[in-house]
Amino acid sequence: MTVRVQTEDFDVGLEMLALRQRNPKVGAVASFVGVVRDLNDGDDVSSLTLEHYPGMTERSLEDIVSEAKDRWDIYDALIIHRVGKLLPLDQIVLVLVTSAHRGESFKACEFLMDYLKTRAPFWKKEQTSMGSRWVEARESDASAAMRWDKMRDD
Amino acid sequence: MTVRVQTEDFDVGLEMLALRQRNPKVGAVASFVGVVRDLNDGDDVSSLTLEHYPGMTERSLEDIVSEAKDRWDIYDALIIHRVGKLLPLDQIVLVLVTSAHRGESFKACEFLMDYLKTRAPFWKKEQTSMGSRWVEARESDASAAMRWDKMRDD
Amino acid sequence: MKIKVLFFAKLREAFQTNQVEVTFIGSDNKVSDVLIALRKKGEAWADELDENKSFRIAVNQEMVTEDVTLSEADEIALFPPVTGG
Amino acid sequence: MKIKVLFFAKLREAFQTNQVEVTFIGSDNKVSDVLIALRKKGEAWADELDENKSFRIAVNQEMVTEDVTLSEADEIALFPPVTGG
Repeated sequence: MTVRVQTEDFDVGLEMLALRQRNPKVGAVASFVGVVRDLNDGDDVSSLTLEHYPGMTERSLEDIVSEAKDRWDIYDALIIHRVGKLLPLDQIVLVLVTSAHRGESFKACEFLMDYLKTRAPFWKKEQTSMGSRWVEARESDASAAMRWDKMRDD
Repeated sequence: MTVRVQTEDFDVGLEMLALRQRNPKVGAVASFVGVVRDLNDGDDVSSLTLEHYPGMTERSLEDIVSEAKDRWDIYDALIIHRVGKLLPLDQIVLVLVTSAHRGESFKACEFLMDYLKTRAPFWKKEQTSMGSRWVEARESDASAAMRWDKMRDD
Repeated sequence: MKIKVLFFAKLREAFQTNQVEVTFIGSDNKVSDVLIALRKKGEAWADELDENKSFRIAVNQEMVTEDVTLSEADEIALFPPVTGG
Repeated sequence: MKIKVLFFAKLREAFQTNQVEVTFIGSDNKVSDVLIALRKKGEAWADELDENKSFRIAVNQEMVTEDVTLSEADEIALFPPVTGG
Protein backbone atom coordinates (compact mmCIF):
# COMPACT_ATOMS: atom_id res chain seq x y z
CA MET A 1 0.00 0.00 0.00
CA THR A 2 1.20 3.44 -0.95
CA VAL A 3 -0.37 5.37 1.94
CA ARG A 4 -1.20 4.43 5.51
CA VAL A 5 -2.90 6.46 8.23
CA GLN A 6 -2.44 4.77 11.60
CA THR A 7 -2.16 5.29 15.34
CA GLU A 8 0.75 2.83 15.68
CA ASP A 9 4.39 3.76 15.28
CA PHE A 10 6.36 2.65 12.20
CA ASP A 11 9.81 1.15 11.66
CA VAL A 12 11.70 3.21 9.09
CA GLY A 13 14.30 0.51 8.43
CA LEU A 14 11.71 -2.20 7.77
CA GLU A 15 9.55 0.03 5.58
CA MET A 16 12.58 1.05 3.54
CA LEU A 17 13.69 -2.53 3.05
CA ALA A 18 10.19 -3.63 2.03
CA LEU A 19 9.87 -0.81 -0.50
CA ARG A 20 13.27 -1.13 -2.14
CA GLN A 21 13.65 -4.91 -2.14
CA ARG A 22 10.76 -5.30 -4.53
CA ASN A 23 12.92 -3.84 -7.25
CA PRO A 24 16.62 -4.56 -7.95
CA LYS A 25 16.75 -1.46 -10.17
CA VAL A 26 16.43 0.85 -7.16
CA GLY A 27 19.68 2.78 -6.70
CA ALA A 28 18.38 5.59 -4.50
CA VAL A 29 16.08 5.82 -1.50
CA ALA A 30 15.22 9.26 -0.14
CA SER A 31 13.25 9.53 3.04
CA PHE A 32 11.83 12.03 5.45
CA VAL A 33 10.66 11.50 9.02
CA GLY A 34 8.77 14.18 10.93
CA VAL A 35 9.19 14.07 14.70
CA VAL A 36 7.28 15.66 17.61
CA ARG A 37 9.44 18.41 19.12
CA ASP A 38 9.30 19.28 22.80
CA LEU A 39 9.07 22.97 21.96
CA ASN A 40 6.93 25.01 19.57
CA ASP A 41 6.65 28.78 19.33
CA GLY A 42 8.47 29.06 22.62
CA ASP A 43 6.23 26.82 24.73
CA ASP A 44 6.94 23.35 26.10
CA VAL A 45 4.87 20.76 24.32
CA SER A 46 3.92 17.82 26.53
CA SER A 47 1.89 16.01 23.86
CA LEU A 48 0.27 16.42 20.48
CA THR A 49 -3.07 15.13 19.22
CA LEU A 50 -3.52 14.57 15.51
CA GLU A 51 -7.01 14.66 14.07
CA HIS A 52 -7.79 13.74 10.47
CA TYR A 53 -10.64 13.38 8.00
CA PRO A 54 -10.93 9.61 7.41
CA GLY A 55 -11.41 8.81 3.76
CA MET A 56 -10.33 12.17 2.43
CA THR A 57 -6.94 11.80 4.10
CA GLU A 58 -6.07 8.56 2.32
CA ARG A 59 -7.46 9.87 -0.93
CA SER A 60 -5.50 13.12 -0.83
CA LEU A 61 -2.29 11.26 0.03
CA GLU A 62 -2.84 8.86 -2.85
CA ASP A 63 -3.44 11.81 -5.19
CA ILE A 64 -0.19 13.41 -4.04
CA VAL A 65 1.74 10.18 -4.65
CA SER A 66 0.21 9.87 -8.14
CA GLU A 67 1.22 13.40 -8.91
CA ALA A 68 4.81 12.72 -7.80
CA LYS A 69 4.92 9.65 -10.05
CA ASP A 70 3.68 11.73 -12.98
CA ARG A 71 6.29 14.38 -12.41
CA TRP A 72 9.43 12.37 -11.70
CA ASP A 73 10.99 9.15 -12.84
CA ILE A 74 10.55 7.31 -9.54
CA TYR A 75 9.75 3.65 -8.86
CA ASP A 76 7.75 3.72 -5.65
CA ALA A 77 6.63 5.98 -2.86
CA LEU A 78 5.21 5.35 0.58
CA ILE A 79 3.55 7.75 3.00
CA ILE A 80 2.74 6.74 6.57
CA HIS A 81 1.07 9.36 8.77
CA ARG A 82 0.15 8.80 12.38
CA VAL A 83 -2.97 10.12 14.10
CA GLY A 84 -4.09 10.24 17.73
CA LYS A 85 -1.98 11.21 20.73
CA LEU A 86 1.79 11.56 20.28
CA LEU A 87 4.60 12.52 22.66
CA PRO A 88 7.83 14.46 22.11
CA LEU A 89 10.36 12.36 20.12
CA ASP A 90 7.52 10.30 18.60
CA GLN A 91 7.56 9.87 14.84
CA ILE A 92 4.64 11.60 13.06
CA VAL A 93 5.15 11.01 9.38
CA LEU A 94 7.31 8.97 7.02
CA VAL A 95 7.80 9.64 3.32
CA LEU A 96 9.91 7.19 1.32
CA VAL A 97 10.75 7.39 -2.38
CA THR A 98 12.79 4.97 -4.50
CA SER A 99 14.32 5.69 -7.90
CA ALA A 100 17.26 4.69 -10.10
CA HIS A 101 19.21 7.92 -9.47
CA ARG A 102 19.19 10.23 -6.50
CA GLY A 103 17.96 13.50 -8.00
CA GLU A 104 14.47 12.18 -8.69
CA SER A 105 13.90 10.61 -5.28
CA PHE A 106 15.16 13.72 -3.45
CA LYS A 107 12.84 16.01 -5.40
CA ALA A 108 9.81 13.72 -5.16
CA CYS A 109 10.32 13.23 -1.42
CA GLU A 110 10.46 16.96 -0.72
CA PHE A 111 7.48 17.56 -3.02
CA LEU A 112 5.43 14.92 -1.19
CA MET A 113 6.13 16.54 2.17
CA ASP A 114 5.38 20.04 0.89
CA TYR A 115 2.08 18.99 -0.69
CA LEU A 116 1.09 16.83 2.26
CA LYS A 117 1.62 19.83 4.55
CA THR A 118 -0.93 21.94 2.66
CA ARG A 119 -3.32 19.40 1.13
CA ALA A 120 -3.79 16.41 3.42
CA PRO A 121 -6.50 16.93 6.05
CA PHE A 122 -4.59 16.51 9.32
CA TRP A 123 -4.75 18.94 12.23
CA LYS A 124 -2.41 19.13 15.18
CA LYS A 125 -3.45 20.16 18.67
CA GLU A 126 -0.68 20.80 21.15
CA GLN A 127 -0.90 20.26 24.87
CA THR A 128 1.44 22.74 26.58
CA SER A 129 1.93 24.09 30.07
CA MET A 130 -0.24 27.02 28.90
CA GLY A 131 -3.12 24.69 27.96
CA SER A 132 -4.27 23.16 24.68
CA ARG A 133 -4.11 24.93 21.35
CA TRP A 134 -4.62 24.13 17.69
CA VAL A 135 -1.43 24.57 15.71
CA GLU A 136 -1.77 27.41 13.20
CA ALA A 137 -0.93 26.77 9.55
CA ARG A 138 2.41 28.30 8.59
CA GLU A 139 2.79 30.73 5.73
CA SER A 140 6.16 29.06 5.02
CA ASP A 141 4.37 25.77 4.29
CA ALA A 142 2.07 27.46 1.80
CA SER A 143 5.01 29.03 -0.01
CA ALA A 144 7.00 25.77 0.06
CA ALA A 145 4.09 24.05 -1.71
CA MET A 146 3.73 26.89 -4.19
CA ARG A 147 7.30 26.48 -5.43
CA TRP A 148 6.22 23.23 -7.09
CA ASP A 149 3.16 24.81 -8.73
CA LYS A 150 5.42 27.43 -10.24
CA MET A 151 7.89 24.83 -11.43
CA ARG A 152 5.14 23.04 -13.31
CA ASP A 153 4.35 26.21 -15.29
CA ASP A 154 7.97 26.66 -16.36
CA MET B 1 30.93 10.02 15.11
CA THR B 2 29.86 12.04 12.14
CA VAL B 3 31.42 9.88 9.42
CA ARG B 4 32.14 6.18 9.20
CA VAL B 5 33.83 4.18 6.45
CA GLN B 6 33.23 0.47 6.95
CA THR B 7 32.87 -2.89 5.23
CA GLU B 8 29.85 -3.91 7.40
CA ASP B 9 26.26 -3.11 6.54
CA PHE B 10 24.35 -0.48 8.53
CA ASP B 11 20.86 -0.31 10.05
CA VAL B 12 19.11 2.85 8.87
CA GLY B 13 16.44 2.71 11.57
CA LEU B 14 18.94 2.38 14.42
CA GLU B 15 21.23 5.08 13.07
CA MET B 16 18.29 7.45 12.67
CA LEU B 17 17.07 6.80 16.20
CA ALA B 18 20.56 7.29 17.65
CA LEU B 19 21.04 10.57 15.80
CA ARG B 20 17.67 12.14 16.55
CA GLN B 21 17.15 10.95 20.13
CA ARG B 22 20.09 12.99 21.34
CA ASN B 23 18.06 16.11 20.78
CA PRO B 24 14.34 16.67 21.57
CA LYS B 25 14.36 19.77 19.35
CA VAL B 26 14.70 17.65 16.20
CA GLY B 27 11.52 17.94 14.15
CA ALA B 28 12.86 16.73 10.81
CA VAL B 29 15.09 13.87 9.69
CA ALA B 30 16.04 13.66 6.02
CA SER B 31 17.94 10.65 4.80
CA PHE B 32 19.38 9.12 1.69
CA VAL B 33 20.43 5.53 1.07
CA GLY B 34 22.38 4.50 -2.02
CA VAL B 35 21.84 0.92 -3.14
CA VAL B 36 23.75 -1.41 -5.54
CA ARG B 37 21.62 -1.87 -8.67
CA ASP B 38 21.72 -5.10 -10.67
CA LEU B 39 22.09 -3.14 -13.90
CA ASN B 40 24.36 -0.29 -15.02
CA ASP B 41 24.78 1.13 -18.51
CA GLY B 42 22.90 -1.86 -19.89
CA ASP B 43 25.00 -4.64 -18.36
CA ASP B 44 24.13 -7.01 -15.54
CA VAL B 45 26.16 -6.21 -12.45
CA SER B 46 26.94 -9.28 -10.35
CA SER B 47 28.98 -7.40 -7.75
CA LEU B 48 30.69 -4.13 -7.00
CA THR B 49 34.03 -3.48 -5.30
CA LEU B 50 34.55 -0.16 -3.57
CA GLU B 51 38.09 1.11 -3.11
CA HIS B 52 38.93 4.20 -1.07
CA TYR B 53 41.82 6.33 0.14
CA PRO B 54 41.99 5.66 3.90
CA GLY B 55 42.52 8.86 5.85
CA MET B 56 41.60 11.22 3.07
CA THR B 57 38.15 9.65 2.81
CA GLU B 58 37.22 10.33 6.42
CA ARG B 59 38.75 13.77 6.25
CA SER B 60 36.89 14.78 3.09
CA LEU B 61 33.60 13.50 4.50
CA GLU B 62 34.13 15.45 7.71
CA ASP B 63 34.89 18.57 5.69
CA ILE B 64 31.67 18.12 3.73
CA VAL B 65 29.65 17.74 6.93
CA SER B 66 31.27 20.89 8.39
CA GLU B 67 30.39 22.78 5.25
CA ALA B 68 26.75 21.63 5.45
CA LYS B 69 26.59 22.78 9.09
CA ASP B 70 27.98 26.18 8.09
CA ARG B 71 25.45 26.59 5.31
CA TRP B 72 22.22 25.38 6.91
CA ASP B 73 20.58 25.49 10.29
CA ILE B 74 20.86 21.77 10.99
CA TYR B 75 21.51 19.92 14.26
CA ASP B 76 23.44 16.84 13.21
CA ALA B 77 24.56 14.86 10.21
CA LEU B 78 25.88 11.37 9.74
CA ILE B 79 27.56 9.79 6.72
CA ILE B 80 28.25 6.05 6.56
CA HIS B 81 29.94 4.75 3.41
CA ARG B 82 30.75 1.12 2.82
CA VAL B 83 33.89 -0.22 1.09
CA GLY B 84 34.91 -3.66 -0.16
CA LYS B 85 32.75 -6.09 -2.10
CA LEU B 86 29.02 -5.43 -2.37
CA LEU B 87 26.19 -7.26 -4.11
CA PRO B 88 23.04 -6.02 -5.86
CA LEU B 89 20.49 -4.73 -3.30
CA ASP B 90 23.29 -4.04 -0.78
CA GLN B 91 23.33 -0.61 0.82
CA ILE B 92 26.35 1.53 -0.16
CA VAL B 93 25.91 4.85 1.56
CA LEU B 94 23.74 6.50 4.20
CA VAL B 95 23.37 10.22 4.73
CA LEU B 96 21.23 11.42 7.64
CA VAL B 97 20.48 15.01 8.62
CA THR B 98 18.43 16.33 11.54
CA SER B 99 17.00 19.83 11.91
CA ALA B 100 14.08 21.70 13.48
CA HIS B 101 12.23 22.21 10.19
CA ARG B 102 12.25 20.11 7.05
CA GLY B 103 13.64 22.54 4.45
CA GLU B 104 17.10 22.65 6.02
CA SER B 105 17.53 18.90 6.41
CA PHE B 106 16.34 18.21 2.86
CA LYS B 107 18.77 20.72 1.37
CA ALA B 108 21.71 19.65 3.53
CA CYS B 109 21.09 15.96 2.78
CA GLU B 110 21.08 16.49 -0.98
CA PHE B 111 24.13 18.76 -0.74
CA LEU B 112 26.04 16.11 1.25
CA MET B 113 25.30 13.47 -1.40
CA ASP B 114 26.22 15.77 -4.28
CA TYR B 115 29.50 16.82 -2.70
CA LEU B 116 30.36 13.29 -1.57
CA LYS B 117 29.88 12.10 -5.17
CA THR B 118 32.55 14.47 -6.49
CA ARG B 119 34.88 15.03 -3.53
CA ALA B 120 35.19 11.89 -1.43
CA PRO B 121 37.86 9.45 -2.70
CA PHE B 122 35.86 6.30 -3.39
CA TRP B 123 36.01 4.30 -6.63
CA LYS B 124 33.62 1.66 -7.81
CA LYS B 125 34.60 -1.36 -9.87
CA GLU B 126 31.78 -3.41 -11.34
CA GLN B 127 31.89 -7.12 -12.02
CA THR B 128 29.60 -7.85 -14.97
CA SER B 129 29.06 -10.71 -17.40
CA MET B 130 31.36 -8.74 -19.75
CA GLY B 131 34.18 -8.69 -17.17
CA SER B 132 35.35 -6.12 -14.62
CA ARG B 133 35.34 -2.39 -15.24
CA TRP B 134 35.93 0.79 -13.29
CA VAL B 135 32.81 2.92 -13.15
CA GLU B 136 33.31 6.19 -15.02
CA ALA B 137 32.54 9.49 -13.29
CA ARG B 138 29.27 11.01 -14.50
CA GLU B 139 29.05 14.50 -15.88
CA SER B 140 25.66 14.77 -14.16
CA ASP B 141 27.34 14.34 -10.77
CA ALA B 142 29.77 17.16 -11.52
CA SER B 143 26.94 19.49 -12.49
CA ALA B 144 24.84 18.47 -9.48
CA ALA B 145 27.72 19.48 -7.21
CA MET B 146 28.27 22.71 -9.11
CA ARG B 147 24.72 23.88 -8.42
CA TRP B 148 25.72 24.38 -4.77
CA ASP B 149 28.88 26.32 -5.65
CA LYS B 150 26.76 28.66 -7.73
CA MET B 151 24.22 29.05 -4.95
CA ARG B 152 26.97 30.15 -2.58
CA ASP B 153 27.95 32.99 -4.92
CA ASP B 154 24.38 34.31 -5.13
CA MET C 1 -32.07 18.72 -1.25
CA LYS C 2 -30.27 17.46 1.83
CA ILE C 3 -26.58 18.16 2.30
CA LYS C 4 -24.40 16.66 5.03
CA VAL C 5 -21.74 19.02 6.39
CA LEU C 6 -18.82 17.70 8.43
CA PHE C 7 -16.58 19.77 10.71
CA PHE C 8 -13.06 19.09 11.85
CA ALA C 9 -10.54 20.34 14.38
CA LYS C 10 -11.13 23.90 15.62
CA LEU C 11 -14.46 24.19 13.77
CA ARG C 12 -15.74 20.94 15.25
CA GLU C 13 -14.89 22.28 18.70
CA ALA C 14 -16.34 25.75 18.09
CA PHE C 15 -19.65 24.31 16.80
CA GLN C 16 -19.68 21.54 19.42
CA THR C 17 -20.72 19.05 16.78
CA ASN C 18 -18.95 17.09 14.07
CA GLN C 19 -21.77 17.29 11.54
CA VAL C 20 -25.07 18.90 10.62
CA GLU C 21 -27.55 18.41 7.82
CA VAL C 22 -28.68 21.39 5.74
CA THR C 23 -31.95 21.15 3.77
CA PHE C 24 -32.64 23.28 0.70
CA ILE C 25 -35.83 23.63 -1.30
CA GLY C 26 -34.96 23.30 -4.97
CA SER C 27 -31.64 22.53 -6.64
CA ASP C 28 -28.64 24.51 -8.00
CA ASN C 29 -27.37 25.34 -4.55
CA LYS C 30 -23.75 26.24 -4.11
CA VAL C 31 -21.36 25.80 -1.24
CA SER C 32 -21.78 29.52 -0.58
CA ASP C 33 -25.53 28.93 0.07
CA VAL C 34 -24.63 26.33 2.68
CA LEU C 35 -22.28 28.82 4.34
CA ILE C 36 -25.04 31.46 4.42
CA ALA C 37 -27.38 28.96 6.09
CA LEU C 38 -24.76 27.88 8.62
CA ARG C 39 -23.82 31.43 9.63
CA LYS C 40 -27.40 31.89 10.87
CA LYS C 41 -27.02 29.09 13.41
CA GLY C 42 -25.45 31.31 16.07
CA GLU C 43 -22.57 33.54 17.02
CA ALA C 44 -19.81 30.89 16.90
CA TRP C 45 -21.02 29.90 13.42
CA ALA C 46 -21.16 33.45 12.09
CA ASP C 47 -17.75 34.11 13.58
CA GLU C 48 -15.85 31.02 12.44
CA LEU C 49 -17.36 31.03 8.95
CA ASP C 50 -16.92 34.76 8.41
CA GLU C 51 -15.63 35.63 4.95
CA ASN C 52 -12.42 36.94 6.45
CA LYS C 53 -11.65 33.67 8.21
CA SER C 54 -9.40 31.23 6.40
CA PHE C 55 -11.24 27.93 6.52
CA ARG C 56 -11.11 25.22 3.87
CA ILE C 57 -13.97 23.55 2.01
CA ALA C 58 -14.06 19.99 0.68
CA VAL C 59 -16.90 18.53 -1.40
CA ASN C 60 -16.85 14.76 -1.68
CA GLN C 61 -13.37 14.79 -0.16
CA GLU C 62 -11.79 17.16 -2.67
CA MET C 63 -10.82 20.70 -1.73
CA VAL C 64 -12.92 23.25 -3.64
CA THR C 65 -13.93 26.90 -3.60
CA GLU C 66 -17.32 28.12 -2.41
CA ASP C 67 -18.74 28.70 -5.90
CA VAL C 68 -19.03 24.94 -6.52
CA THR C 69 -22.59 23.73 -7.23
CA LEU C 70 -23.88 20.90 -5.04
CA SER C 71 -25.76 17.71 -5.88
CA GLU C 72 -28.05 15.58 -3.71
CA ALA C 73 -26.06 13.46 -1.25
CA ASP C 74 -22.86 15.48 -1.58
CA GLU C 75 -20.63 15.42 1.47
CA ILE C 76 -19.31 18.85 2.41
CA ALA C 77 -16.59 19.32 4.98
CA LEU C 78 -15.40 22.55 6.56
CA PHE C 79 -12.09 22.73 8.40
CA PRO C 80 -9.14 25.00 9.22
CA PRO C 81 -6.03 25.09 7.03
CA VAL C 82 -4.31 21.73 7.50
CA THR C 83 -1.33 21.28 9.82
CA GLY C 84 -0.18 17.69 9.43
CA GLY C 85 3.24 16.33 8.56
CA MET D 1 63.65 16.04 -1.48
CA LYS D 2 61.73 12.79 -1.33
CA ILE D 3 58.04 12.69 -2.20
CA LYS D 4 55.77 9.69 -1.70
CA VAL D 5 53.14 9.26 -4.44
CA LEU D 6 50.12 7.00 -3.90
CA PHE D 7 47.91 5.58 -6.65
CA PHE D 8 44.33 4.41 -6.44
CA ALA D 9 41.78 2.51 -8.51
CA LYS D 10 42.47 2.44 -12.25
CA LEU D 11 45.85 4.18 -11.86
CA ARG D 12 46.99 1.67 -9.23
CA GLU D 13 46.09 -1.13 -11.63
CA ALA D 14 47.68 0.51 -14.68
CA PHE D 15 50.96 1.15 -12.83
CA GLN D 16 50.85 -2.22 -11.04
CA THR D 17 51.86 -0.54 -7.81
CA ASN D 18 50.11 1.45 -5.13
CA GLN D 19 52.98 3.83 -4.44
CA VAL D 20 56.37 5.10 -5.59
CA GLU D 21 58.89 7.52 -4.20
CA VAL D 22 60.18 10.40 -6.31
CA THR D 23 63.48 12.08 -5.40
CA PHE D 24 64.33 15.65 -6.43
CA ILE D 25 67.55 17.56 -6.05
CA GLY D 26 66.77 20.96 -4.56
CA SER D 27 63.47 22.40 -3.38
CA ASP D 28 60.57 24.41 -4.88
CA ASN D 29 59.26 21.46 -6.80
CA LYS D 30 55.65 21.43 -7.87
CA VAL D 31 53.17 18.65 -8.43
CA SER D 32 53.71 19.21 -12.16
CA ASP D 33 57.40 18.27 -11.71
CA VAL D 34 56.36 15.00 -10.10
CA LEU D 35 54.06 14.33 -13.04
CA ILE D 36 56.88 14.97 -15.51
CA ALA D 37 59.11 12.52 -13.63
CA LEU D 38 56.39 9.87 -13.47
CA ARG D 39 55.53 10.08 -17.19
CA LYS D 40 59.09 8.93 -17.93
CA LYS D 41 58.58 5.66 -16.12
CA GLY D 42 56.98 3.91 -19.09
CA GLU D 43 54.17 3.79 -21.58
CA ALA D 44 51.35 3.15 -19.07
CA TRP D 45 52.60 6.09 -17.01
CA ALA D 46 52.89 8.47 -19.94
CA ASP D 47 49.47 7.38 -21.12
CA GLU D 48 47.51 7.56 -17.86
CA LEU D 49 49.11 10.81 -16.72
CA ASP D 50 48.80 12.51 -20.09
CA GLU D 51 47.64 16.13 -19.83
CA ASN D 52 44.42 15.23 -21.63
CA LYS D 53 43.50 12.55 -19.11
CA SER D 54 41.23 13.59 -16.27
CA PHE D 55 42.94 12.34 -13.15
CA ARG D 56 42.80 14.00 -9.74
CA ILE D 57 45.66 15.12 -7.49
CA ALA D 58 45.66 15.24 -3.70
CA VAL D 59 48.48 16.65 -1.58
CA ASN D 60 48.32 15.71 2.08
CA GLN D 61 44.82 14.41 1.49
CA GLU D 62 43.38 17.61 0.00
CA MET D 63 42.51 17.88 -3.67
CA VAL D 64 44.75 20.41 -5.43
CA THR D 65 45.87 21.49 -8.89
CA GLU D 66 49.26 20.64 -10.34
CA ASP D 67 50.79 24.08 -9.74
CA VAL D 68 50.98 23.46 -5.97
CA THR D 69 54.50 23.61 -4.52
CA LEU D 70 55.63 20.60 -2.50
CA SER D 71 57.42 20.31 0.82
CA GLU D 72 59.58 17.52 2.20
CA ALA D 73 57.47 14.57 3.39
CA ASP D 74 54.34 15.65 1.50
CA GLU D 75 52.03 12.82 0.53
CA ILE D 76 50.82 13.06 -3.04
CA ALA D 77 48.03 10.86 -4.38
CA LEU D 78 46.92 10.44 -7.98
CA PHE D 79 43.58 8.87 -8.82
CA PRO D 80 40.69 8.92 -11.29
CA PRO D 81 37.64 11.14 -10.75
CA VAL D 82 35.79 9.69 -7.76
CA THR D 83 32.73 7.46 -8.14
CA GLY D 84 31.46 6.71 -4.65
CA GLY D 85 28.01 7.24 -3.19
